Amino acid sequence: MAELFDDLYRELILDHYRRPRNHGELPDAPIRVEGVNPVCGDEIHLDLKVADGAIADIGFWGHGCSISQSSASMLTERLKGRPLDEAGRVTKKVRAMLIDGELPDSELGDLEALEGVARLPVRVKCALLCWNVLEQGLAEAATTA
Amino acid sequence: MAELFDDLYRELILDHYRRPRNHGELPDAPIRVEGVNPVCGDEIHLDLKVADGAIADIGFWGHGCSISQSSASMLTERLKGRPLDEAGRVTKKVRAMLIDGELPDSELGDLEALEGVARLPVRVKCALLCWNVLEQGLAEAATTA
Amino acid sequence: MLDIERLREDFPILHQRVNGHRLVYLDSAATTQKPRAVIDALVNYYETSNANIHRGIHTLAQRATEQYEDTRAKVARFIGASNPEDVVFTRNTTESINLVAHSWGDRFIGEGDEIVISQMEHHSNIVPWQLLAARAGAAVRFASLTPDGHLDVDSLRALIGPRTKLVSLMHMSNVLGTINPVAEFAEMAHRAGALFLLDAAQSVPHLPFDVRATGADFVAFSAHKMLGPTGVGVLWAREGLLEEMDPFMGGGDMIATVREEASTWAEVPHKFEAGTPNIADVIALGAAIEYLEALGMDEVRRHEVALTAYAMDTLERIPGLAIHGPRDPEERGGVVSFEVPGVHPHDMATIADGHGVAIRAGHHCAQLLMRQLRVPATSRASFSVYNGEDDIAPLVEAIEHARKVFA
Amino acid sequence: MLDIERLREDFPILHQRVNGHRLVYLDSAATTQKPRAVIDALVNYYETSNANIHRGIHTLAQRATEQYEDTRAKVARFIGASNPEDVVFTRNTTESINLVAHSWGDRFIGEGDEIVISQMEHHSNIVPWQLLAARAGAAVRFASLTPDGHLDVDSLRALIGPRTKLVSLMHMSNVLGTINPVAEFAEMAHRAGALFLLDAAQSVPHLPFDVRATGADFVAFSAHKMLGPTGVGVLWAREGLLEEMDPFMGGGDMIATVREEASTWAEVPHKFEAGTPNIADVIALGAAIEYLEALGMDEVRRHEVALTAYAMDTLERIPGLAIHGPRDPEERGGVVSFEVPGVHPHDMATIADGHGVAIRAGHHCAQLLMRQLRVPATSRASFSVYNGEDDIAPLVEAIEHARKVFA
Ligand SMILES: Cc1ncc(COP(=O)(O)O)c(C=O)c1O
Ligand SMILES: Cc1ncc(COP(=O)(O)O)c(C=O)c1O
Repeated sequence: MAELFDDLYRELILDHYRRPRNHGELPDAPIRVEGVNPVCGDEIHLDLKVADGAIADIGFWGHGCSISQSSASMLTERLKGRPLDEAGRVTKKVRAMLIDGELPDSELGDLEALEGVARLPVRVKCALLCWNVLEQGLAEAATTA
Repeated sequence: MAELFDDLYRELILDHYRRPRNHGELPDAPIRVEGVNPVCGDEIHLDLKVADGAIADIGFWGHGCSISQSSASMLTERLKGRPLDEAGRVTKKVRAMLIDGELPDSELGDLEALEGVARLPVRVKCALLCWNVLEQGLAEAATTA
Repeated sequence: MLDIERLREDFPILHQRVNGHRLVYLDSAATTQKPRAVIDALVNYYETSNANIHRGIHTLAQRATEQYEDTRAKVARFIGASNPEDVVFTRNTTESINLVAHSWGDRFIGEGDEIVISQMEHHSNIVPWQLLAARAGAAVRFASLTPDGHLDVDSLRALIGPRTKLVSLMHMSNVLGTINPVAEFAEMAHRAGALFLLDAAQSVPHLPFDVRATGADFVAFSAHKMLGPTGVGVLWAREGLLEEMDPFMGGGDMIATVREEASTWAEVPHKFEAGTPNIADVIALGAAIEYLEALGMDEVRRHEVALTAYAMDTLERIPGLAIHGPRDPEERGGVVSFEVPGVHPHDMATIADGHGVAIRAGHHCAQLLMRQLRVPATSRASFSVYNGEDDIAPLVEAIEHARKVFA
Repeated sequence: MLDIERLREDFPILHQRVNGHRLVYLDSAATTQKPRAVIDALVNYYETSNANIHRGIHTLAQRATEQYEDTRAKVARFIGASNPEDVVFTRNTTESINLVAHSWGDRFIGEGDEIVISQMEHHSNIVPWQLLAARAGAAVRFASLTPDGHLDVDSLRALIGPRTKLVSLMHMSNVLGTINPVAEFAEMAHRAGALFLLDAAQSVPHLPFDVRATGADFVAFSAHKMLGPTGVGVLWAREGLLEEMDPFMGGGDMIATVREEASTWAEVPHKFEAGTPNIADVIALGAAIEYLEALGMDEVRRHEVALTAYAMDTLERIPGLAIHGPRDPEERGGVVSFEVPGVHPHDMATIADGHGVAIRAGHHCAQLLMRQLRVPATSRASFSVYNGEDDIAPLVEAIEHARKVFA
């Protein structure tokens, strides 16, 4: 049904795709991580500054489909300036929504717009790419801290 | 039908299997050739003396199923002392009967008993083994002559 | 002319709705759908004749062996080869090429030798040579492309030299559709004393194929791309070549004698078919070949050229849409890769699926080519005998929908 | 208890007459017959879901990918493995073993190393090691047998030493029926620092199999011997082992990135599944596993032990008839090789076929074992779930007939 896809391509997703937030390199970012989905070529780079147990600053760039890029844009918007434990919690909830099909939690905010992706297993990887990259970055931050 | 197999295992074939003719090595045979069917392990050795354009003497031994051994016994009986061109002709006619399903020619003599094998493609190789070995032996005779 | 309406009756899978729409299957370059005759061949084999082959004396084993070897003869006939014994059954095109890389390559390719391929190749005709080159200390050289999506003949000529031992190229591109003038390439290889391998995965299924006319020493293709089942590939080799090659895999059926000290090999082609083969699917490939022969490969080609011309003309009317590869439908197969400005191919494929239209988006196992085209991926519609002009309108609708979403 | 009458209803091939008699299929060690559920799985796949997998976005590709990966999980569950990612799909047992010989062997076996196997092995577990040994300058050593058809444990122990890098043995003999105490063998291998490969081609189909209990590092088996289709084999590897191994074949689906200079590999198990896999047959293997699980492997084993005991008791009443292998049915599988004095096995098989009875005659891909038994070939009757005691009388009749013919 065409509605399935209208539900997938919600205005909020398209808006983040067209006007990505926190887009571009962070000059002097102490942490730079990247991920590629070899199946489809989607690419996400995250630059991170972690300070006082929080994500002090974050920037992203890359290329790929609307899902992978808007997910990254929403990620940066949602987590910029937020404490690390909140970042961990949100990551978990995004995964629960996308992989296990759980209902979105209110803590997700705009990210709830990704809910429709859960019904398209092949596209879930697109949406998850930036979250995997984030996890990698935070792990790096933990060891260098 | 059981008849098919009664037709295959004719008394003449069984007789040659039980009491093989010209069985055993030929002492001082100038030509010794052998063949193995790798699929089933049938083995035929032929010892040959060729003189004055004829198979002066011939002996065989080996092991394997009734078809492979009786075919060899009948071969020796049919061709011992016969001219080489007759051996070539008989070989051709045996092949025609077994491979192409042609009616046996009167020149075949007892070998006609192998006719039923033609209907069992997997057993045709058993019957043909000694004829291939003979051909090899005669080719050798031709080059050493 | 192919009667598409009637022909579709033969393909049960097409009679379904996907996301509320008639299924429009435009992904035949990935794998084709199967006619009832092929499915029936499988059912019939398992219901009447299933047995292990070559070593069996009982009736089922004889039946199965006969049907299996019959298909070898059908394959030879279909590609214009004279000896069924030059046909080896593998799993797919990929295994056919890997078999050559091991059994021929490990024997004949040494330090400093060169293997010439192109930037257009499918990964299956790249990676086996990279692995061989690493084992042997040899090098892989890549012919480049012209801007209009042909193989650059000058670049190929410049690469082929005294160190070249093998030239391995595709017949028809699975991304650009380009049909290569392979007889000319074979001659270039042979003049340099090299062998020529032809990746015919996309050509044997779609045009009249005569192995002698190609000049190839090796030809590889897959049953699943020619209306046949998954799990069967073909390697054909010029007479005498298989004999010179070492075995690939060891095991049952490929031996003559096994002794503790050493073993000896069965005659070709059995030497290269170790273990129980994919008997049922080989037999079903025979049914696929009969189906294609009944249609006539000239007709198949004519149909696909006409449909490709129609599709290109129609798609080009969409503002901004760009099609990769040669413009002339006579120079290409039924594969149309396109870009919709502002729409990523994965989004394009998802939206098409919403319209019941199955297209493929991605690198199509051709990352080197993607780099040449300067795109991360393309959208691709590809055709077979069951596609008609009525399949193009739903694709256009999907593209228009995508353009609206991403406007 | 298995209800054989009802169960036979599931196997369409059994309802035919061969040479005027009810077909009695006693050749399941070569390949088993297929239940309707397996044939239906093939038909259903091709009629509803056929598409190329892993890279496709459209609905059919998603369906096919899901069903294919589901079977990986079913295989893991069936053999008691915890990670589906440790399961690689190949063509057959033979390819599974060759894959290890290349991807593990070419990396870890060097000059002077030793591979220990036995004189009982199937050619598929001999020749790959001879080929590897020739490439690597290593040696293959052969454990001998006891007179009653067991593997001689002392001989095996004596062979395993500091040079041993791999011990590769069969679980159940396809000629003698012998079931080897493989956990003990695995421990011997591991104590010497060697890995242990288990050829489970004849065991996984016939008894409750728990990969952890075997202690094996690698396990190989074939779908076609376990009610599944031809063209699919399984290689299972202990967690982490696949990661250490080099790719076997190169091509589509097994890569992460392809560049002219070099390529990188996809994650396991995909790294070992190059090109379009045998999608339909993998999915049909899933149906075979479900069928066996519904019967219950304990029940299957119980049934086959009882039938083997009955068959041995009955055959032994025939004057002069000799049965190879262990006398105790609990120590063996449903494979009975026998000699009828004065009757060559090929004649035996031909005459049996005349009675509608399909048995196998030959070396059973075990020439080393034939040499130990001092026979050129044996006659073999082998059983599966659809065989019952009523299949033994026609076999006995055929043997009596053969004895009369050759009296
Ligand atoms: C013990 C054993 N190992 C290996 C094989 C080889 O199996 P496949 O022919 O399926 O590769 C067989 C089957 O004949 C067997 O019985
Ligand atoms: C040109 C070309 N070569 C090789 C292949 C590989 O075929 P398979 O996946 O059947 O091995 C393909 C199919 O994707 C192809 O299009």
